[in-house]
Amino acid sequence: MNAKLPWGLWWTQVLAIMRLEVKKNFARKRAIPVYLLAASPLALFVAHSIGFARGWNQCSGNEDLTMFARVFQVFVLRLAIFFSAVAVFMNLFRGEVLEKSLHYYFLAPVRREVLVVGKYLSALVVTCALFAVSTALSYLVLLSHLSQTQSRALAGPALAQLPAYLGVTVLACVGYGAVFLILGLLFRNPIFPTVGVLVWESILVFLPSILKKFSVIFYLESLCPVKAPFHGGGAMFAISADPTPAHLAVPGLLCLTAVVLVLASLYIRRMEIRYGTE
Amino acid sequence: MAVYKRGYEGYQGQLTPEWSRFLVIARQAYRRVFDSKRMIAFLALSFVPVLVYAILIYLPHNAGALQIFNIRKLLSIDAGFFYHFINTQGFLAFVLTAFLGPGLISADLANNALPLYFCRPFSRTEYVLGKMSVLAILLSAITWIPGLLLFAFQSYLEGWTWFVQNMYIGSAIFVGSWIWIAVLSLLALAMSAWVKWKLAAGALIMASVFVTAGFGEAMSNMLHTDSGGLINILKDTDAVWFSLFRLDNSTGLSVESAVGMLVAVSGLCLYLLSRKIRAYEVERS
Amino acid sequence: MANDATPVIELQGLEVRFGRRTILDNLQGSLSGRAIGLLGPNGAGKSTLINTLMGFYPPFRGTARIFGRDIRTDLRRVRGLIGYMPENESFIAGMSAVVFVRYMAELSGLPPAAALERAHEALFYVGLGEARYRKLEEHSLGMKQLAKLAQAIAHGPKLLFLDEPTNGLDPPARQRMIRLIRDIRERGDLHLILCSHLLRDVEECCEEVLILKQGRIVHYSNLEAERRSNRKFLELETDTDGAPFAQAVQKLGCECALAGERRIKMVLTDGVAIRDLYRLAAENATRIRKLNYKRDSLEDIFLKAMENGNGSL
Amino acid sequence: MSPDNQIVFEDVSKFYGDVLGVNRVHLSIPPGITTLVGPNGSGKTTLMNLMTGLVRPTSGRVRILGMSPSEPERLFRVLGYCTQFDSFPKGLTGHDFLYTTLRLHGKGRAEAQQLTMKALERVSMTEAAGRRVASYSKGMRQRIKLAHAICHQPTVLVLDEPLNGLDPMARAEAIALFRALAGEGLHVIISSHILHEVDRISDQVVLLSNGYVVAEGQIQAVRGEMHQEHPLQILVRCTQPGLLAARLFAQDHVAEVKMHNDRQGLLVSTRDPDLFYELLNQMVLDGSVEVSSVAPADDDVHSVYEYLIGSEGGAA
Repeated sequence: MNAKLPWGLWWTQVLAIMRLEVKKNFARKRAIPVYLLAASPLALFVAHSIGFARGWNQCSGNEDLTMFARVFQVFVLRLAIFFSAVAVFMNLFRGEVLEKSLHYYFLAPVRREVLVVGKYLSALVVTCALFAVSTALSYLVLLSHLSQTQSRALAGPALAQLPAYLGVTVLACVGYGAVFLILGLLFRNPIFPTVGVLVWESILVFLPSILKKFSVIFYLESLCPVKAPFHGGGAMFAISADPTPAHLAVPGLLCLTAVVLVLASLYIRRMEIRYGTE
Repeated sequence: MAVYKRGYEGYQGQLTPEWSRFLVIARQAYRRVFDSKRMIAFLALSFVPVLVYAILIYLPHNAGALQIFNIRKLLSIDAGFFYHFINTQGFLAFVLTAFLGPGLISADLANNALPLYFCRPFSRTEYVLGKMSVLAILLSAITWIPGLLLFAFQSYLEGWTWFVQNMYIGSAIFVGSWIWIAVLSLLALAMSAWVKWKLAAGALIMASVFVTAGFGEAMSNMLHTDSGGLINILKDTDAVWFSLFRLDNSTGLSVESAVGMLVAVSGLCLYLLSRKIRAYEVERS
Repeated sequence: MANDATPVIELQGLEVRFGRRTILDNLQGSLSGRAIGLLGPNGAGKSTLINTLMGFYPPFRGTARIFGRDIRTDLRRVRGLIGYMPENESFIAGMSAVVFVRYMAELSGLPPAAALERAHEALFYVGLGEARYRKLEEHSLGMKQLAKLAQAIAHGPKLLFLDEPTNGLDPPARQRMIRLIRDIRERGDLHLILCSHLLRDVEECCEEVLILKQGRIVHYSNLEAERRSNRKFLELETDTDGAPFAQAVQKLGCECALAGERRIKMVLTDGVAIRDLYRLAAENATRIRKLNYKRDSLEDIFLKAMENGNGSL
Repeated sequence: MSPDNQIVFEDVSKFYGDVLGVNRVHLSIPPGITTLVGPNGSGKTTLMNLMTGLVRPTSGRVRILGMSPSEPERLFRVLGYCTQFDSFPKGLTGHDFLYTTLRLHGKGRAEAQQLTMKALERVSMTEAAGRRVASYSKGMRQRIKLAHAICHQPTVLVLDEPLNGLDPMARAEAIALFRALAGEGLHVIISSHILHEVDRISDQVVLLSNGYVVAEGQIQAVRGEMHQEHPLQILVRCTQPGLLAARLFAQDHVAEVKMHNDRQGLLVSTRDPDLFYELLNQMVLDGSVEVSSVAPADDDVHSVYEYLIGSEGGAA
């Protein structure tokens, strides 16, 4: 194509898709589980803080920060964001095929690539916003409670780690989002691939480091500012050894996302609307 | 045309008693359940533990066996023994529910079948009862029925006094199983009615149990309390079972709060069902 | 059971609301025809009326009686008397047509053996042949409609609600469905209410029509009587553009209207013979292809009812 | 006519796995109302989906006013498609549904708003526009789908059973709308099962059976082509039927004449209706017979359908 590409139009269309998607997917009762997942860590830390204020529990300083790291890595990354991404991104296309409404997009003068980008972005913006806010607030609640203890000296340096946590949160949405977008396109039955990913990421510990590169959680955990020592049930989730430096991990995840989006676009371009009947 | 020779005629015959009609649903469902090889295999598997427990009961009473194995007493057959039995079967019941439950209502919703049920002398309660009976009968078959048989077997071997002293175990098996069955089937039906998509309903049943369990665990650890277990229905049920079997309650939950929680969960499920089980949904603009 | 004197349906100030919207407004009347067509524009409340009579929606005010039984207090008995063929595709997945119809009959209270027998009879009657052993989800739309009809009659209802039974059927299938409905009507021991947008279907199947508009009854009449009381008119079709010819006819003093490029409706005045029409056609360089006396069709009755809007029974 | 204002199918086949959608279709559709007629499963929807790129041909080529359906960004500026799927994006009101569609087209706020109102008006849905689509009745859903197809003012309209579920007045309005659009030079392609309506609205018909096109063109012309095999049957009620019959027997084009039992009319089968009408009109004018009704019995889509496709196919 020699003509100048209509970036302006594409941008308008992406925005229109995002507006529609947000309205369709997040202003509905169906989105409640996602909101609950996003709110749950915050609820935990608020409760923790209240408990502290009432003197029900004592724990302080580094222990608190480690606890946050652990809850963040095990609960937020591996459970809350993971399942939210399953619910949100897998539904982007599979859900519309099930509801028989995908053709409305295919009947608009929108390049299918633009459609993929628009849908991905809309889901990304919402999940990122939800979890970034939840993470930030959780952390701030924790720090404010920390600053009331003897170890208040820790709060300042700890605050400097907030951007890193937020960055990991966003990257988690980016990475898991891409993975579940494509899985939702390729698989009719989403349970098996989901369980597959879950199991894969859980048994990483036992895999040689070359295989670890084919996962999302591996990059995310390398990026976490505080390494959480695992014990008890969490031990099986630990990914020890050779963490990837940030300057590799971030582009790595973004590359994965780009590849997935290209694949999804190719798939969508060739997609026919039949809704599995007739 | 032959069609017209045998025309339409009214029905003058007998009708079945109204109270029994909800069982039509169960009867119909079982045809399909027993058509599935996977289901039959799973059911067969569910009886393996029963056999094992039966052998465990039998061995101490068989002098020959005792001599062969040369042991005095394998283990004591008491409340703890039966508690473990119910625990094992309860887990199998959960898996079975996750298998069978999701399709029960979601398929009817997806295919607009509800008006076909309710245009007959057949009420919403009967519908829910019918669908519940599908699960309840199967779950009974792998929980309290074999449980009571084992209990009877043990009583027969030990004699009348043992039976009188341990009657509470029998009732614990029966009541405990029914509580679990009721909670499970209500949960499964509610999820099945809530999401039209069968597989999502299955995932939701799993998730609603496991995610709350995980969250409760995290909560207990972080807040240094035991009440995190309260939102975990597995733990709630456990607490109730412990008290029924008169064992030490290791969950840290009070029986009252656990029962309260289970009642609340069941109530929520019933509410969801009453919202969703309608011939037609009225969308208010 | 219900003797002939009891009306099939009595509406007694029936009012239904969804939230704040009033869907059915103070319906009064007593219907007793063997085959009643239920007509009205979209949103007039036809489906709501049927659904209310079956107890799917609670009346806000007033009530209705079916064969003398109150739908508010005697719903279970009422439901025992009716068969219902819903508008939307409805079936139960994973069942063959026979199993489905039998299951439905059993839910209506038939013992299993009788239900199986009746299921086969009903399917045979609606003309679903070997296909009755195939899974419902593999059926074509037309076959699903037939299975839906079969489940509505298998338990021997006294009143049959048919909501858009010909919807989506191709022409031969539609013809068959209409023949079937007429046949059910002729059999006698069953009343039926047919709800359809296709006036032709209603015209071919029903003796009486009930027309709703905005939740009110605007017309209820016997079709045959209505037709007889209407005046005859002449329908013409010409070879070429009929406009000049129509103008010439008007000059003779005949009431005349173009209904399409080549179609003309007119009423002959005294003293004008058909031969005159042929002469005018020849003069206007056209030929009459079609010439027929007609009476007001249901379409006209319907349109008239829509215009005058608020008559009641 | 240049193919740039036609919809052209060149040797198009579509198979879904082993299942035949349509086979070896050659068609070129000029502006005006074209109706696709055929039993369920004969390939009507497949043709429409091929035109709109929802499915891609297994072989052959489709061109819409010179454009390929695989370039949605160009095609859907000029094409609107109202599908058979009775489903909508969840949670939207009728107004939102159209408005977001137009925004998706890249229209500005004001223009999108204006076009939305216009489309709502054209299908008489202005009043209900603020309600959620989920609360609409079948007919309203059908109308909002129609509005969706026309809201961006396309020049090609593809409508899959657009009258399904509409009440008699809405049908009349919709038909008038199609006529008006066709009058403006649009391609309006409709599928329908209601043959007497097809008769009234279409400029040309395409008859499909089992995935093949069995006839296309203006219905009278199609019927005309069939006169050798299926002579046109005309019912005449008149005085002196014997006299008319005698004159008719002398003519070569007349295949059969049957006297009615009451001797008040005839059923004439003719291979050349024009000659028959000429004779009849003449006899009426010179007063040798007086007719009270004349009506061709099988010159409509219904009869063509019966002759070409028969009454098999469809249900059971």
